[in-house]
Amino acid sequence: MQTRRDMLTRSASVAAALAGLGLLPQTALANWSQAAFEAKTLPELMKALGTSGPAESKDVTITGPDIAENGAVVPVGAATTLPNVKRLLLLVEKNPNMLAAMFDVTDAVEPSISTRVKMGQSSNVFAVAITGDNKVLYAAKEIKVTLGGCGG
Amino acid sequence: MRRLVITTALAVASTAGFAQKSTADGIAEYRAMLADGNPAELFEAKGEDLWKKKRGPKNASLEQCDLGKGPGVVKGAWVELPRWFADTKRVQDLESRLLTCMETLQGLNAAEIAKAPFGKGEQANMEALAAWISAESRGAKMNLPQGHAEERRMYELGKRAFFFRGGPMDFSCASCHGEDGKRIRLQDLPNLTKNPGDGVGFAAWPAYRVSSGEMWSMQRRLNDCYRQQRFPYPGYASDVTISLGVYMGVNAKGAESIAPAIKR
Amino acid sequence: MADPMRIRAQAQGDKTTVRVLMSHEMETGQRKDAAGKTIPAWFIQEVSATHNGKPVMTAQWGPSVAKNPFLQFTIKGAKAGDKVAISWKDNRGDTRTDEATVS
Amino acid sequence: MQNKTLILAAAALVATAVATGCATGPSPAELDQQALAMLKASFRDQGIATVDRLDQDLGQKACSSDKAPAEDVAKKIEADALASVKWPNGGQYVGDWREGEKLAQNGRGMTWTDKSAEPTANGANCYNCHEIDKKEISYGTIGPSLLGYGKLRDFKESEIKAAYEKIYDSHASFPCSLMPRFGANKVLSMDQIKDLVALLMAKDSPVNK
Repeated sequence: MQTRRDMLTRSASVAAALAGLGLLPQTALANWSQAAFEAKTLPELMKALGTSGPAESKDVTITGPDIAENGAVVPVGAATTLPNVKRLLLLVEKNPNMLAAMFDVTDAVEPSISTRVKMGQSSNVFAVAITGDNKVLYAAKEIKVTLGGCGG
Repeated sequence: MRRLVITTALAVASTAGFAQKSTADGIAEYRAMLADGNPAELFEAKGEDLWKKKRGPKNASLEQCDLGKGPGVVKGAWVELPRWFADTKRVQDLESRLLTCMETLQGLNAAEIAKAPFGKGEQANMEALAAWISAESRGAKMNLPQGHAEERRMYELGKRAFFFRGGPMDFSCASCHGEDGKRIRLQDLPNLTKNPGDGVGFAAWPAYRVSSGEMWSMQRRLNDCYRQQRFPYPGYASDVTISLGVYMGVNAKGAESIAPAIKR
Repeated sequence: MADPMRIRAQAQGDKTTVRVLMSHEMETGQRKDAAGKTIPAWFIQEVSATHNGKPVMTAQWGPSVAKNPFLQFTIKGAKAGDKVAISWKDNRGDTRTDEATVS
Repeated sequence: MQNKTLILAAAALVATAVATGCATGPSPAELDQQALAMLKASFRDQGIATVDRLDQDLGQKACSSDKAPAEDVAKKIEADALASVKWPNGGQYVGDWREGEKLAQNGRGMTWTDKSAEPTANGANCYNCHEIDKKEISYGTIGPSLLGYGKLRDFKESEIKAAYEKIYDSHASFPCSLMPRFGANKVLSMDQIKDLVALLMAKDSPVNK
């Protein structure tokens, strides 16, 4: 929970820093966003994506198990009930690079996707939704990664 | 914030027993999430192609391979293996039988394939073939034949191998798989000295291993068991591995096969 | 060449759930081999989905998407007989496209 | 051809039945021999895991069945085990529980993928089978829970010595125990065993919190 509060503080400061800069989310990327995938922290990631800091929202859901038996494959999903969503992100806070996947959705699909990510250790996992009018909202969930098997 | 409150409440309410139960629930939830979308499917598709593809010096497919139910019969073959084969005068499991077919039908070198490292080249092909062939018996019940004297003898030898303790840690297969309801870390250990139930133990392999992202047939499963037992290296398709297959497979009689499954 | 994907597209009412399995190593570039040499990164970077030829979603992935990736999403309005196609491109420039019919 | 095989098989059956008075094939003793021969033929050396690991001592041979050994055999195993224990100088059995916890977590060592068979390269595998520190939720249940191990034994000197003995050679107290004989089989060094004793018996160890 400590980490969560840290993140809220961080995102608030990023929001302040970016306010008034008029940065809009890019809507369609032709190429892979290297800077976003290399971001180590949330502020770096938000900067790379050209968005403002996220706020927690009950309109966004993150799905995943409470415990993963193996960090190599952890099922996670991001969904939202918000209208006009352009982009969904899945982040793993304690991975070397936070951003795992980024989905640009159209009106032809539901703003709800599931995939599987790698997790190096127990961590908060975030689903982030970015709307057409530049709202950045998130939900978080802690997923514990345990040791399984003989450990050899 | 809401989550925070719930978490705290849980922490207060939890006793050791309760915490353990929720750990088990968490793991069960994780496994259920993975079961929907098992990458073993990718290997099944590859295995079916390999079965039908003309390959090797003889440029032949495996479609005339006899897995025990007659040449070319794949459906239901998996749940009756290992079994006695009159042509080779051996009890063979799926992998050793595939080696026979690859050699006789396709002209490939079985000894070389058996010696090759897991997960590469022809060994990767073996895993894909095993995935598809086992999938063709999905939902069928384990029904290994014990009519032939050699099949009964291999059961007895397999039982002895299962209980054989050796190596610097004194482990046998039975050290971990001889009792009900045991775990290594959080991993449930089926009791393989009897029928452990539908889709458990022998009836769940081959399986996609999440930890390595690879398909493992029973040969590879046994190989890694012996590694963890701190034993020397069991030859691929050697008699000890086949006899263990007979022992576990016969014990599992009537259990529904879910192979290829997905495993940690 | 990369192995084919497995695509399942199942209609229920006016929605179609699409489940995709891709065959890919998704090597992070952070692991070392037995000799201590770093195994170079090799992963799918871009994914796109079309419904009867019309783009409905694109995605960008990093190396922390799990090996042999799984993807599930839902297309509005797709019905039995429609075509769903998925393409991916990895950091080596390899690509793969597969198509499935909605059932 | 099939007929011939059948006849041969039947003949073999009859022959065995006559020899052993049993109608279903080789005798149990013959099967024991055949199983040993099969094991020898099936395994090969790989790295540090050589085939001599199949040569059983009494504690392995007499415990390789689904039945417990006869009482006199069990007594012999126990006596052999007790005689194998090397005690630390000056009766100092307790090392550093922090090191013990690391060993308990570590499941590595002694496989054919491990480079060295020296104790320094090995873990103690404890969590694979035992609950130890209640903070670690990933523990096995093949062995009993060790929560509160020292506290439950009032941290008695005699119990500290007994813990050392059990880890050094489990068969000294429990013939055919499933637990490895860490000291006797040179999996762990004396110092490592002392660290594990500390994990179980030290008052400030998380086991006793």
